[in-house]
Amino acid sequence: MTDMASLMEDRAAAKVISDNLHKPVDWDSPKIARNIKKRYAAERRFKMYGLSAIALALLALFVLAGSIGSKGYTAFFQTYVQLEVTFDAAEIDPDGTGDPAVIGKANFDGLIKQALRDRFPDVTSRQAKRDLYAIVSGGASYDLRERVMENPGLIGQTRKVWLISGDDFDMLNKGYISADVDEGSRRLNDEEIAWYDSLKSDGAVEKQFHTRFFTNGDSREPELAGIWGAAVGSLYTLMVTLALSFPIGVFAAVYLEEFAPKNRFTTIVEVNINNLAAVPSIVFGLLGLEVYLNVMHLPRSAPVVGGLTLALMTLPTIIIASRAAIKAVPPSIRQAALGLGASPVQTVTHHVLPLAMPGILTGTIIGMAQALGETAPLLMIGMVAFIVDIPGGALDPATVLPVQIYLWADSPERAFVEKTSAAIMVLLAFLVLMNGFAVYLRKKFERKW
Amino acid sequence: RDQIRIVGSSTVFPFATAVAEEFGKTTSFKTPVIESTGSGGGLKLFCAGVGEQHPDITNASRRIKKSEVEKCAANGISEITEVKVGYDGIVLSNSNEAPELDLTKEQIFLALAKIVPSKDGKSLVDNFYTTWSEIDPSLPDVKIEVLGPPPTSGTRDAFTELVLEEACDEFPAIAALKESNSDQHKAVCAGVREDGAYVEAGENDNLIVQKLEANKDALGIFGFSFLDQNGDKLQGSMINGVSPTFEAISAGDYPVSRSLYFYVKNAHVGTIPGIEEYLAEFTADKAWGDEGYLADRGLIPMDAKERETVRNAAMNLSPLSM
Amino acid sequence: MSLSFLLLAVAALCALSFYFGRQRAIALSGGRYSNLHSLPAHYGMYVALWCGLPALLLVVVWYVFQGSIIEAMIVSDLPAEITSNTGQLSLALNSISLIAEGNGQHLSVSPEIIDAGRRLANLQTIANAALVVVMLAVATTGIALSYRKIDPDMRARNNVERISRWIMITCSAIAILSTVGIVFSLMFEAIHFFSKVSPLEFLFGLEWSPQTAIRADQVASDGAFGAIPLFVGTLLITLIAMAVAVPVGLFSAIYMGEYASSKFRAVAKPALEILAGVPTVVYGFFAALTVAPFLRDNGAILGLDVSSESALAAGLVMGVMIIPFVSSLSDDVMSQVPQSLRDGSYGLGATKSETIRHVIFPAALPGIVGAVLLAVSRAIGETMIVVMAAGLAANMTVNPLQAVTTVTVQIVTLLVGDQEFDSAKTLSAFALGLVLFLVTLGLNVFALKVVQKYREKYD
Amino acid sequence: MAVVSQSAMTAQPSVASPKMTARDLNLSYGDNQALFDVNLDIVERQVTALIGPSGCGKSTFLRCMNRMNDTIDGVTIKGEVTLDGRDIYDKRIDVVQLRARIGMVFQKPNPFPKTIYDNVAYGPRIHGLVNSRDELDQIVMTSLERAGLLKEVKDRLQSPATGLSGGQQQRLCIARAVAVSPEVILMDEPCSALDPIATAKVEELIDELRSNYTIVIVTHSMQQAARVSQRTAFFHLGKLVEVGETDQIFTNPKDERTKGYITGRFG
Amino acid sequence: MAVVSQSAMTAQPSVASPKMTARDLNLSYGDNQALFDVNLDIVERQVTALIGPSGCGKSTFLRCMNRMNDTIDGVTIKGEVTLDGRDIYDKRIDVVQLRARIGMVFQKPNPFPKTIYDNVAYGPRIHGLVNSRDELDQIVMTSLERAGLLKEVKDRLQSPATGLSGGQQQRLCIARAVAVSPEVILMDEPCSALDPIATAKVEELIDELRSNYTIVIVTHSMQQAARVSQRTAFFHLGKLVEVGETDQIFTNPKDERTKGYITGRFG
Ligand SMILES: Nc1ncnc2c1ncn2[C@@H]1O[C@H](COP(=O)(O)OP(=O)(O)OP(=O)(O)O)[C@@H](O)[C@H]1O
Ligand SMILES: Nc1ncnc2c1ncn2[C@@H]1O[C@H](COP(=O)(O)OP(=O)(O)OP(=O)(O)O)[C@@H](O)[C@H]1O
Ligand SMILES: [Mg+2]
Ligand SMILES: [Mg+2]
Ligand SMILES: O=P([O-])([O-])[O-]
Repeated sequence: MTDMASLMEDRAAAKVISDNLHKPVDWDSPKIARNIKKRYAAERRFKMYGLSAIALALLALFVLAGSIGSKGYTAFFQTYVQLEVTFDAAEIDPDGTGDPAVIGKANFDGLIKQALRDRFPDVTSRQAKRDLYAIVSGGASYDLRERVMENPGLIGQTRKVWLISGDDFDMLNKGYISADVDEGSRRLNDEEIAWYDSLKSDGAVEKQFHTRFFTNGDSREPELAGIWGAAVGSLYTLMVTLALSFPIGVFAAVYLEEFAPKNRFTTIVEVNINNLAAVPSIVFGLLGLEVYLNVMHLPRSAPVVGGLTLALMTLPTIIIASRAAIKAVPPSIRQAALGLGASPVQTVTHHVLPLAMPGILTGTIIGMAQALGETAPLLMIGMVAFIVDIPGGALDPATVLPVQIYLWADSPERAFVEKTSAAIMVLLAFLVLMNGFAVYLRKKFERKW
Repeated sequence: RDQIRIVGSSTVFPFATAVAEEFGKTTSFKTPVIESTGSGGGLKLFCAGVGEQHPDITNASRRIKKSEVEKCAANGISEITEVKVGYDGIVLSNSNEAPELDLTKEQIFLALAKIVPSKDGKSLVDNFYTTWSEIDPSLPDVKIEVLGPPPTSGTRDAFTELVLEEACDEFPAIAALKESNSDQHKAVCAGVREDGAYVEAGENDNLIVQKLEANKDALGIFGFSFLDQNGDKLQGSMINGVSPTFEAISAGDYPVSRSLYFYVKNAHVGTIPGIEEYLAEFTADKAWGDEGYLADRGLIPMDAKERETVRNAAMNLSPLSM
Repeated sequence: MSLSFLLLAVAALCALSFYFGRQRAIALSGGRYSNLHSLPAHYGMYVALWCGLPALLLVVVWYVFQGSIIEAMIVSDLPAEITSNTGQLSLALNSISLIAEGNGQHLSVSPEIIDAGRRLANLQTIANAALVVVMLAVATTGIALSYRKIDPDMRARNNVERISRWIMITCSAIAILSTVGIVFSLMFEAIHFFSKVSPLEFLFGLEWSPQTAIRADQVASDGAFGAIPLFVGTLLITLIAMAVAVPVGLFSAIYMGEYASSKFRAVAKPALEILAGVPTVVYGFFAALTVAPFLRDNGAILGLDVSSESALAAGLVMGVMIIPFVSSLSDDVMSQVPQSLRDGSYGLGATKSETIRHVIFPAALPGIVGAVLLAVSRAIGETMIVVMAAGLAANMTVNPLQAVTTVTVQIVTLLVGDQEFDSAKTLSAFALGLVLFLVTLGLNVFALKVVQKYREKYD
Repeated sequence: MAVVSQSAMTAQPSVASPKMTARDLNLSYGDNQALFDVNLDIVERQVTALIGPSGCGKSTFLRCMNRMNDTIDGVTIKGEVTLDGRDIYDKRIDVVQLRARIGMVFQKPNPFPKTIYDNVAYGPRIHGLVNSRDELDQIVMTSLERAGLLKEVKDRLQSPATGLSGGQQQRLCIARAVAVSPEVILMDEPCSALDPIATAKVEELIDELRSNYTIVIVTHSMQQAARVSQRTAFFHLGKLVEVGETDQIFTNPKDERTKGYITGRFG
Repeated sequence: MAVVSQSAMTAQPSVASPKMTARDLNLSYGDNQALFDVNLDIVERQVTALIGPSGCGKSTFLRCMNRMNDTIDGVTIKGEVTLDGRDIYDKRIDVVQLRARIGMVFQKPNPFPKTIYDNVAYGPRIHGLVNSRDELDQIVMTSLERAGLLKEVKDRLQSPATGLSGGQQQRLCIARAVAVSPEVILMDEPCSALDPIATAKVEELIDELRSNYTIVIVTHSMQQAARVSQRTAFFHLGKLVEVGETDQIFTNPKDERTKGYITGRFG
């Protein structure tokens, strides 16, 4: 059969169908109506799926935040006990010198113990006295000292002062220790609970906002433990991370995206960098341990090492985000600049980078947020340590917030449970702030072209 | 470096940190930096060598082993001061909503050993017990599920030594091995089952505590201080009829208690400032005494006489000899 | 003299030389900038770079070597009984530097050491002074040389750009080297491991029991390094996580992108992104202490035997963590589907969901596949959640109610507390790390291929 | 405003029985009014061309006719558009069906990233127009035939539509629209993305389709309007300035603005 | 190949003193050759139009003339392109300065997302053409004036250029190119994104610019080529088929292919 003949045949056949087809569809027929109904039902179902998916995700967030918040909010308050303390001149400054050095050395702890004995005079046995002293925290004597140093006029007087309470007492006041369980199964015996009741009925027990939690370093005493040391450690660590990964990441991204020849090698590099973003963070810890500690002999537990390690981890995030942002700058802008005789470097610095900056910054902030929340690699380089002193620099031993959380979570003292949750809340607040900042940047610098 | 560096046991960690904090507050030295690495890991770091980059002190929840002393010596650490700081009971504990258990060491062995005597007691087979009641009908009919530390931990070492290795010779089939094949004997006595009944739960004891709270059927192995702090939620199982209480452990009645130690590198004393003063703080009665602050944290003190001996040895830096 | 002060000084010199370079160029231009080859600022930059770079390099090199050179000088004067022992030496040097810093009052050391400490302090003072002098000399030489070279025909811009390009190349090299470094360090130790354990046993063995004794006299498991149970466990948890994250993430993305009002979107999207920012430790606690007991108790009510370390608990929580990865990325790709395609479908009388299912979703599929694969590699590599919520025992099971362990959990447990890379036990962590690396590499290559193959086909 | 409305009315010679009508149509995007009192009749089985300078509201008007503007946020519409005498903005009207009856072809060819077959089959499938695979095959074939594409693609119905050339893609889009048996086909600058040869093909096709369908086409090329349409409407600044027989509009426009525009002297 | 080359040579009437010349220009994208032995002279202060079907290499050839192809990976170029007799592919040539002398305007208007002022001032600034703010102001004003845009934008020089309409943007791009006082301006389909009115404006502008600049324009509209150019070159499949006076090409093409294309019978 010739082509022509077959074509004619096709045509003829098509013509038949075509005439057939052109019967207009009866849109009001019951069949179509049923079909439409089904379609709209499917539409509603589909929309429901979407809504429930979001609801589910938000619910997860809510439960997560709720379970942390409900456990942790009490840590922002601390129980204080009011005692009548006699600032006995004979104890504090026997010679009346008024010399701060002398006052500073005085036994303020003794004053507090005296005050407790005065309040509960019938306590005599050694064991009971120890229990009694535990009502007030070991840190209270430092407060008292400070108070007297500031106001030497107190010496010789008797004043009612609020003193920070010990952790068990605090837990009792916050209801974490129940007086109802059998005496043998709780941290506080019946006598101690009686003291509490007595103080409470005098109005000598109250909760105050716990500023120490935000200003202190770590401590074994839950009531004295604070997150400032870890926060400073996080700050130094992040500073090192940022100082390294931002310039290196951005320059690398610019080079790879704008200047490097596109060949197999750059593809390998690209895959490799993408892959690095998915490498388990603990592997970076291993590398840090090998390279920075064992080869370069940098100090253990130091924020520099943490920062260097985390920089390796955030580098790929920044490079990937920056490359994506640079890629998103329309080529027409580059061509315009090049066509005017701008050099490639000028094209990048004058046009591409400024336009890509919001994306680069968002990527950087997200990378930093990741670094802020990272624990695993730091376990490998000795940043899981008990460190009381607030680090004074990137070479001093330090921990970071998530590691502090990890450490507190492993402390036996009951009072650390709420501290753990509270520290998580603080960390989350930082993360939300950083993410919020990223969103803000995105909004603010978003440009249309 | 002008700051003491301490590594080692997670069991001693709460005590060492308490001392370190007090030391930092009351002296002009910086507060020591203490890392919790587990006893085994700590000793490994400790024995790696003399020098500023190596730790000065390591905590251990068991005594240093001969092999470790030799490793130290091989790395030029010839003089180590051993300081025994007190006792710690290892408790087998469960939620106090579950029935309290009264176990014997043999029962524990049968529940946790990798290889146990067969039903007829003649041969040795892989552990086949799945519920406690299979071991002894008086025990509850629940799955054997014990959360405990991994081999790097001193708690695990001590538990193996104090419970499993002691119980194993009570079984004739195993005792017989002692003569014929002492290597295998050791392996059988100390081997812990790996089929999921014993769950290695990492070094985080608090996580074990919280998991027990959530799982009424499980038992956990950890130091006494964690039980002490969580007495309203957990209860210690009796072992050989004795409950793990402060009194029972310090009186030596509770059978699974072990000594806690720390080790000091003598070569570092004098060159890293503050080591001697730290020793003094740790061995002062206000710290490790009967009413010292460490007892508050769950350390079970030695008696006064033993403390005196250890203190003298420590202050003189008398080197350990094994 | 502190490093930061030196750096400030270099910066100040650079600023000065920039100014002078620029002025000179302007002077030479005779008032018409177009007589110059480059902009005056380029000449300024040229001089500044010549001043700053060598000086900076000098400071860095000096700082790297100053310590060891001075140390060598101090060491050469110490008695042999100290220097012969490296440990002693390191302690002695520590004491010496403490003394030099003036913190030596608590030390009990020999007079030689105290002397050495004083000498060290002296040497350091001299070295610091010398550094400042040499740095100034280098900087001024740089300024002088480059300043004299300024000439209207000099290609200042090309020179400056060449230098800046080299800076960028250096940065890329660092980035690339770090990736190569990771691969090689993993590879090196893994090869070490495979010399102890056969790769076949490792890859196909069914038993995993790596907790060998860390001392000769400790009794622990005899060591079996068959990693299949770990792979199965990892896969199981990953699957569960994806079973949560993919549908929830995708539908969230669809709802936010296609149905939600912009107000709702402005709130919901960042809220979801918070899920990605929550530290994984927190998820770990959540999984171990809230979700796992919940599943166990409810399982018991239904008569199911749910382990308290069930794969399900870890997987579910990990899934929640991954939701934003899937939703954000697929939201992006779906919003990139051109409006013209949507119009095409609506114009034919399709409903919204039909348009989404038949047109938008297929068009965005390559991107979504890429997003999901990225999420998968994230799930495989996730550590803290599984460390806290999954088991440690290597059960070979695909029952999600049972406890399984994962590759990352094993890496952590193998390495925590024992950091000497000499036993098969610790080395196996590297082999596992390498496997993870290779698997994620495979996934990434695959994702790249998918994306490249189908990218913008609809444009 | 009243004046404008009147002038628009006078510009609108009424038609006997129009397929579609617009009456006093006003449309705003937010605060920005894009259409002012448009009155226009669309005659059945004819091609009506909408011309006018850029931004004058041609596309906007076209999208009003099958309610594609519904998908844009913040659009307010006043006035009436009817199809066969029924107001399409009536609440009881089902948009989904409406759009099936009034098909649309866009400026840039936008085939779905599926096979050629699936592209054409999409409409009949979602509307449930067929009961069997055979019927579907038939519809696809006829539609492709009608769009003058069958010969070129019949051997590769299962290959991706994105692999077709621009002109083929545009004809595929027409086939896709035809497959649901619409009564009216709206085309928004269907040739602007095509080269002259492809354009010629599509124009030929429009001419053929006219025998079965009512067609409205927006174009910025006056030559094209002259070539393919029977009636032409000239828009300017959101107003319908003049409408009439194409010949009349191009040879003898009544409005000065129309004259200016078609002679190119405009603006 | 030799044959082709010869035919190209015969198709190329030499010109007295050309501003630019291409000699035996071959270009490949990787393995895919896009230009074959192109020989073309560009006459000073005239508009040369490049026409031809899509994909024939018009844009490629245009980009060769200011070395914009350098920015594409994998391009290999053989042959010679000269500006005032000097080979622009010579190693010693500074590409950056070359591009300042040979400006370019693209198909889609691509203003920088900056102010109108900064867009125009960008070129003079990077080339150091001015010594003072006043001079810069002057250049910006004259360039806008030349591009016929000053009147429309002089009150909003500091507002973003992206807010201009398409036609205005395209004229801004021309102003931006003019501001560096190039000798040659290359335009790649500068009107294809514009409506007829905007197109007319740009065409008018090109006609004016001709008195000062040498212009090469790629267009797919033969009408446009006929309207604005003095010389026309017809490309086909990467080869230059014919070049000559625009009148002659459109009324009396020598090559069959040219004739086919311009009468629309081609393809
Ligand atoms: N989605 C929208 N939102 C806001 N304003 C719009 C939108 N679409 C169009 N407009 C505005 O409505 C007016 C008419 O636009 P329309 O697209 O109908 O013009 P047109 O005649 O089709 O022009 P062209 O020939 O350029 O396609 C213009 O001023 C335009 O800016
Ligand atoms: N960057 C590139 N990489 C590979 N091939 C290319 C590239 N740019 C163009 N080509 C190919 O070179 C040939 C000529 O393309 P060119 O863009 O010059 O055509 P044109 O004549 O401008 O067409 P149009 O009128 O469609 O713009 C085409 O086959 C095209 O596919
Ligand atoms: Mg339009
Ligand atoms: Mg082109
Ligand atoms: O940390 P441990 O005390 O169990 O070794």
